[in-house]
Amino acid sequence: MATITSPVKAESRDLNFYYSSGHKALKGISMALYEKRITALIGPSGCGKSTFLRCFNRMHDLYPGNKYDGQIVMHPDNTNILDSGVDPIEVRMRISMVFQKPNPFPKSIYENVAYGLRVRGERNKRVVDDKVEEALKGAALWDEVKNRLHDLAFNLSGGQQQRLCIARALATDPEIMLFDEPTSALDPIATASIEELMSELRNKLTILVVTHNMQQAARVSDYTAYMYLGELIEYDDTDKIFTNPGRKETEDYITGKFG
Amino acid sequence: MATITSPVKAESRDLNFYYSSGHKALKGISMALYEKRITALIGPSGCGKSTFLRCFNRMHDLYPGNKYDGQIVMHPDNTNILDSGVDPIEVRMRISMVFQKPNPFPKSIYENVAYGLRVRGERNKRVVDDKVEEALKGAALWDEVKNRLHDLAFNLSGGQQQRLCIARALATDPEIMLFDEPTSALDPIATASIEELMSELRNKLTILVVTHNMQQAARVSDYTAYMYLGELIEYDDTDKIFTNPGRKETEDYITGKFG
Amino acid sequence: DAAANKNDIIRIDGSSTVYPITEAVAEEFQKAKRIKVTVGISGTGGGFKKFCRGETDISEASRPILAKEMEACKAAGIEFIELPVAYDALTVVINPKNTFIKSFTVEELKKLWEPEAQGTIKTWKQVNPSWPDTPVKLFGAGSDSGTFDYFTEAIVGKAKSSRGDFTASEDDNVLVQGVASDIAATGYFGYAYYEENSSRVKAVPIVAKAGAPGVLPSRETVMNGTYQPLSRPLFIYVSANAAKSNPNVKAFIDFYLANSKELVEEVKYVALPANEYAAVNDHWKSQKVGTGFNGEPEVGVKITDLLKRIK
Amino acid sequence: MTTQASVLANLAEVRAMIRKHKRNDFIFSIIGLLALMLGLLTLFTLFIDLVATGYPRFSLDFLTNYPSRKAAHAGLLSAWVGSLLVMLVTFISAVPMGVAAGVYLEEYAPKNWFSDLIEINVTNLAGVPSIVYGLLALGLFVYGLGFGESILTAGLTLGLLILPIVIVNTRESIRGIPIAIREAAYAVGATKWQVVFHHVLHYASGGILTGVIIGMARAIGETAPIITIGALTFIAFLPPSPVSDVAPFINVEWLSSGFTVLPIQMFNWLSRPDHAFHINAAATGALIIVVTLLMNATAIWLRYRIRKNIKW
Amino acid sequence: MASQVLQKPAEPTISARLAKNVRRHVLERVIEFILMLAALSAVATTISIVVILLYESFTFFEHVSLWDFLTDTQWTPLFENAHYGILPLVSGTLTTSAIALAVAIPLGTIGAIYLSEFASHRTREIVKPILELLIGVPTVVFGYFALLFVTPLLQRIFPELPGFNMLGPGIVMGIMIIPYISSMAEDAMRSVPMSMREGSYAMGATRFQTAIRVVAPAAISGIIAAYILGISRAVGETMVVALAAGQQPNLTFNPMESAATITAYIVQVAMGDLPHGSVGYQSIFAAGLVLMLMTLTFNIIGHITRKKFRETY
Ligand SMILES: Nc1ncnc2c1ncn2[C@@H]1O[C@H](COP(=O)(O)OP(=O)(O)OP(=O)(O)O)[C@@H](O)[C@H]1O
Ligand SMILES: Nc1ncnc2c1ncn2[C@@H]1O[C@H](COP(=O)(O)OP(=O)(O)OP(=O)(O)O)[C@@H](O)[C@H]1O
Ligand SMILES: [Mg+2]
Ligand SMILES: [Mg+2]
Ligand SMILES: O=P([O-])([O-])[O-]
Repeated sequence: MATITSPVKAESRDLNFYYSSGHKALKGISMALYEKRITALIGPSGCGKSTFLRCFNRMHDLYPGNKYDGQIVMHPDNTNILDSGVDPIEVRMRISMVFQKPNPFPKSIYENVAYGLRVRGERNKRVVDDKVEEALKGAALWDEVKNRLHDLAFNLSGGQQQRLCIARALATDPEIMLFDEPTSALDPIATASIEELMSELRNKLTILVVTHNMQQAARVSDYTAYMYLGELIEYDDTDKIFTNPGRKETEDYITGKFG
Repeated sequence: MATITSPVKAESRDLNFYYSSGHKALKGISMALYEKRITALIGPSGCGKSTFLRCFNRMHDLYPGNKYDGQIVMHPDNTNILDSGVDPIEVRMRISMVFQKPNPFPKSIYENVAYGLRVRGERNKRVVDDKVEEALKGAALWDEVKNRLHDLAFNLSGGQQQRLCIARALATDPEIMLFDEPTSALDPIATASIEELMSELRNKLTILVVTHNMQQAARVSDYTAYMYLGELIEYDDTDKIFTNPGRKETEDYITGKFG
Repeated sequence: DAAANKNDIIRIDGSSTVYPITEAVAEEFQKAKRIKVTVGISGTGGGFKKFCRGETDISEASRPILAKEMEACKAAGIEFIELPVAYDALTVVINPKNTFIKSFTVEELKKLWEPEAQGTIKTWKQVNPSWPDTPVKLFGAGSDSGTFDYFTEAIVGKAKSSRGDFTASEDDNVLVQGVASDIAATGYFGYAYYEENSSRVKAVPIVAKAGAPGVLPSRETVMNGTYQPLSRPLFIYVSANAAKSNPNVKAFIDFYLANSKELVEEVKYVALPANEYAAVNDHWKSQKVGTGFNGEPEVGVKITDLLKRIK
Repeated sequence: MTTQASVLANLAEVRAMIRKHKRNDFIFSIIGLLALMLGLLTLFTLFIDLVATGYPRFSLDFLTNYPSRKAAHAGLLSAWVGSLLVMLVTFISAVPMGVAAGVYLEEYAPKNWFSDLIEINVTNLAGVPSIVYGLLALGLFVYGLGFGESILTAGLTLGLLILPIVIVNTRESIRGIPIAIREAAYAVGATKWQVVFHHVLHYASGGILTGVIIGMARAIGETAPIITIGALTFIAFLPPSPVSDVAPFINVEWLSSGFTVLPIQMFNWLSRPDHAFHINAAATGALIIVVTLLMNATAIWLRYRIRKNIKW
Repeated sequence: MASQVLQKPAEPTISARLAKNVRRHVLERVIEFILMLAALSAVATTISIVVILLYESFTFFEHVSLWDFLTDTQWTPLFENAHYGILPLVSGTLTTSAIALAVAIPLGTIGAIYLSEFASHRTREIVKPILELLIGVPTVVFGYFALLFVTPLLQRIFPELPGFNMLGPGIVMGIMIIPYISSMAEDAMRSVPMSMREGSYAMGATRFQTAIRVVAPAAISGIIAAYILGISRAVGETMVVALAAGQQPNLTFNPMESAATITAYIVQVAMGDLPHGSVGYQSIFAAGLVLMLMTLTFNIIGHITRKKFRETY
């Protein structure tokens, strides 16, 4: 792994995850996310990509009976965010997420972006205004919506909605951002704009992205992890994974022989 | 087409079909089913395979506003089963169907198989018993269920349920049997048993099968039709279609270049 | 065999005041004779309406039949036998916490209840200047009830002539409940309902004429004629046709008269004195139809006189 | 742009804020639980109150005695028999009709203005106050058709009242049956009616039964429409028996009989001057609650079981 | 392939077992027709209600001018000095309903939010059926409770409160309606897609914030539909007010006073005899017509709102 020059931002250590059904969806996954790098997760449907990603902001806590086993440690503070003493809300404030299908709230564009601030109790209108503008600019949406900030978010196109969701996630200055197949519901043009945006965000924060689309992983990510049946098969530089994978299974998957 | 040695059992003549939405799902399809042969329908999703198949037992009549245009003529009696004077129930008594997802009734195994006889007003218990046994044997299920005929059909495994549905369809001695992706909900072992079963049934009746799985088409069918966007692109011996298709589109599809 | 079915059951309806008596008789009668009896509560007026439509065999009344009702009966070819069965003291009550009212004069009651009072008389002070300026709440019998007719006749001077803005109910317990739970309230209903609830409502002495003493309702004051003008006889009206043709009805009335003294007292009304019962019995035996009244409620008649008036 | 120091400083701040917000969560869940419990608490208080008042009457005699002027001897015999007979009429009039209507709407009705019309009617009827059904009964059954104040009138009135409940529940349980089951039946040559009768009705029967029980529980407690048709009477006898000992063993005389039902008897006793009757009323109230709760509980249990058992 | 020559049989042979085709066909039609008649019973019921209310009201309005009916401030149709102003009944109806809703809307909403967003799956499974049980309790029992339990209790707090008043029954009605509103509002909130909640939680929101800021606004039209149908219930409720609110038509909006509602008037009159054809008899139909119009309006608005909401998700 030649290009690893960046410090570790977070790492999972021997992580197992069990759904309430008893299904063991993650099997001893240990892997690190590097600061200000994009890490892509690939693998066939049902291999546990989303499950793994959602451990990072403890989304699984919303559904009773799910069980984590192992650690996800965040740096520099060395907090194990899966620790039962750590409040999932705290985790989610540090690590934000963008979902597969754009899911804006049934509110105005402005209020969607401001939501995270409101949740944090921010009341100062100036501060909120500034942050909203900054986030919308960061999500490359500002120019398109600056004159209609108080329109309902549902009136935006799918791609715009997804960028709005990114702005919403950005507005609270997260340290890590999770993307779960962020473009699978979008058309190619919208997809391109989201990919471009991710590349820009890379300057500010650490990104973990699940994708079905291998070309996408190759295009946007610095590192790629290949998962299969809940296990991490291979994790390396994206270039290496796509040109010279270390494992036969990875190669089969990449070349379309399997999956 | 060297192997055509069998008489025509049914043929569609310039068949168009319109869904109530106005969508023209079949465009001038003319093709014949040969007696005691298996014909497979392949084509990309949404090309009209199921629509065509379901014309044969007038399933579309169940939903108001659908419109047939053209003929499907059955031999030897030369009845146009799409004729408005022909009772769809009569058609369904001659042509039975097995669905994509096993759909047994929530009744006992015995009652599931006997249902077609009951509908025909058969009250003689001896006759029904015999027919049920025969059908279950024909569907290669008898040995597995003979000691639990009065168990709920839902307690069977998926593959058994699908074979039960085949037995149900067999019990009434149909002339043609339609299969709409009969194995797509099943695991490989169950799939193999259904395929084997189809090959055996070929001795008794005419079969039309829709499948997504090209290997399956190649394995089980005598003839294969390739459909695309509601049109019949090519129809020929299965061997020919898979080794030496006459049309470029078919070849692209078969080799996975498209679809 | 609808007719047989009709004869099977004795149908009674009418006054809620008389209801307790008839109910008691009906209960004992059914035990003794196994003949079915239904007793409804529609109020005297309501009862007569059904009676004159031929829907009932016997109608209970807390006032005599009115001219209008007689016409209706006549039109339907229904003749009746009028039988007084008890006396009642129509009781005016107030909330026990009300301390300023010691008695009501007829004048005061009239001022409170007459139609002109509707929407205007709203405080006690407006009735009697010596009473406080606090609101009045009124609870009275519903317009279909004989009690209402009798009270308006006796107090206002014209039957059915009353203000309409009060809580009117055929259900006397609503009235008891209303007065018992509202310090501003006054109301009126039959004596039996007062007797049963004397701990919850307070009866007010009635001053018949200016200067006369206030008289409380009681068995004695009714019998000695001092509780005026609110003493009244209670009646049952028997369909003459049913009395003739339906042995069950005849048996029922025989039973009624034979047992009424005991049962009337049991349900807290004032039984007729022996001589009056004898007169009523004779009247029943003679099966004389018609009424002793001329179609108007009359205040303060004696029953023996009354029966003599029926030719 | 998070340096190590800023991350850590931020963290402390964030933790304090979360603690504050979580307190809101906690307070709200207490309030929420209390809000829900209020209804329950009321019912509980009410029931305890009724039982505490009415318990001296809890005996078999109370169920086998006729009403009486003596409170301690008065019983519910004519009332519960009346309720039973009225419910019988209600059942016969509402259930087949409601189920048939539900089947028609789900399985037969073409999706056009006509089915919309029926649909709108059903939803509306479900919201019509029960007293209005009383008025309908008064105008139509009592006077219009001359049924009088009879068991027939009361039963039909309550039948109409619960008709929308039966229809709606029938439709809902039919809707739960997957289309694949119907197609399977059609595919072996069943006619529409065979599909409905052999499959749809059969598999929906649990859900339909649930609706019927809920409807009947509602009908058993209805008072206002019964009062409106004028059934507030002293009845100390039973209507003629619906079955007779001579052929054809069915007797319809009882339909035209006068009657009383449980809630009316309770209402009647409540309007007695003598407080001893209020004990009877309370005992009756407790009985009505137990009966309706039992019926509703059965329905809920049934629904729960169906949901658990049938997984399409 | 289709070029193959087909031998033409003499005539199409339809198998013997299908000979009863025609009979089956007719039978199917007959059954469908019978089922349709059953479905039409709903329409017939509505028509009967409307016709009867309109017919009797029509004769009522031959005696009484519509203007008086709508503007007179007194309602004393059964007395000598008869007034036919519906306003006192409407004021009673609205006041009791308003009290009921003042109780039921906040508590019902809070309960719904709790059930949908806070309660564990198990709690919900237990609490919801119990709430449904509450809906099944006969109202006459609640009337008794309002009169003999709640009002005396209230009189300890407000000694001036008369035994018949609108406050007690209003509150009891409110409690009766809580389960109705909370269960319907909960349904509405449940149908807000999980992705919306996940979006909020992913931003670090607490349950309360998610419930109040995202789920409730998203379900707002469904929740409003629950309120409106709750209003319709309150307006149509009969026995509680008939027993406990007093039966005196009283043009007041003061909950501490007694009053009659439209429903209470109807049962009260119905308890006496109703001579067919009298103005008194007709007056209950006129009152019923007003009641029907009120509840119909609420029902229609409620159902439209609910339908709209259902279409959103
Ligand atoms: N809520 C759940 N309860 C139980 N098992 C679940 C649940 N969600 C997912 N699974 C199972 O866990 C495994 C991993 O699922 P996951 O959604 O993480 O896959 P994935 O790699 O994201 O697939 P996809 O690419 O289709 O989104 C699968 O076998 C899936 O069936
Ligand atoms: N009920 C319907 N109403 C309107 N259009 C329909 C309906 N069902 C199918 N279609 C359309 O008709 C076309 C053919 O559909 P059909 O289901 O026959 O495709 P298919 O080849 O069987 O696809 P698949 O392999 O996905 O089952 C599609 O475009 C589909 O969208
Ligand atoms: Mg996934
Ligand atoms: Mg298909
Ligand atoms: O019920 P009444 O005695 O007042 O007619």
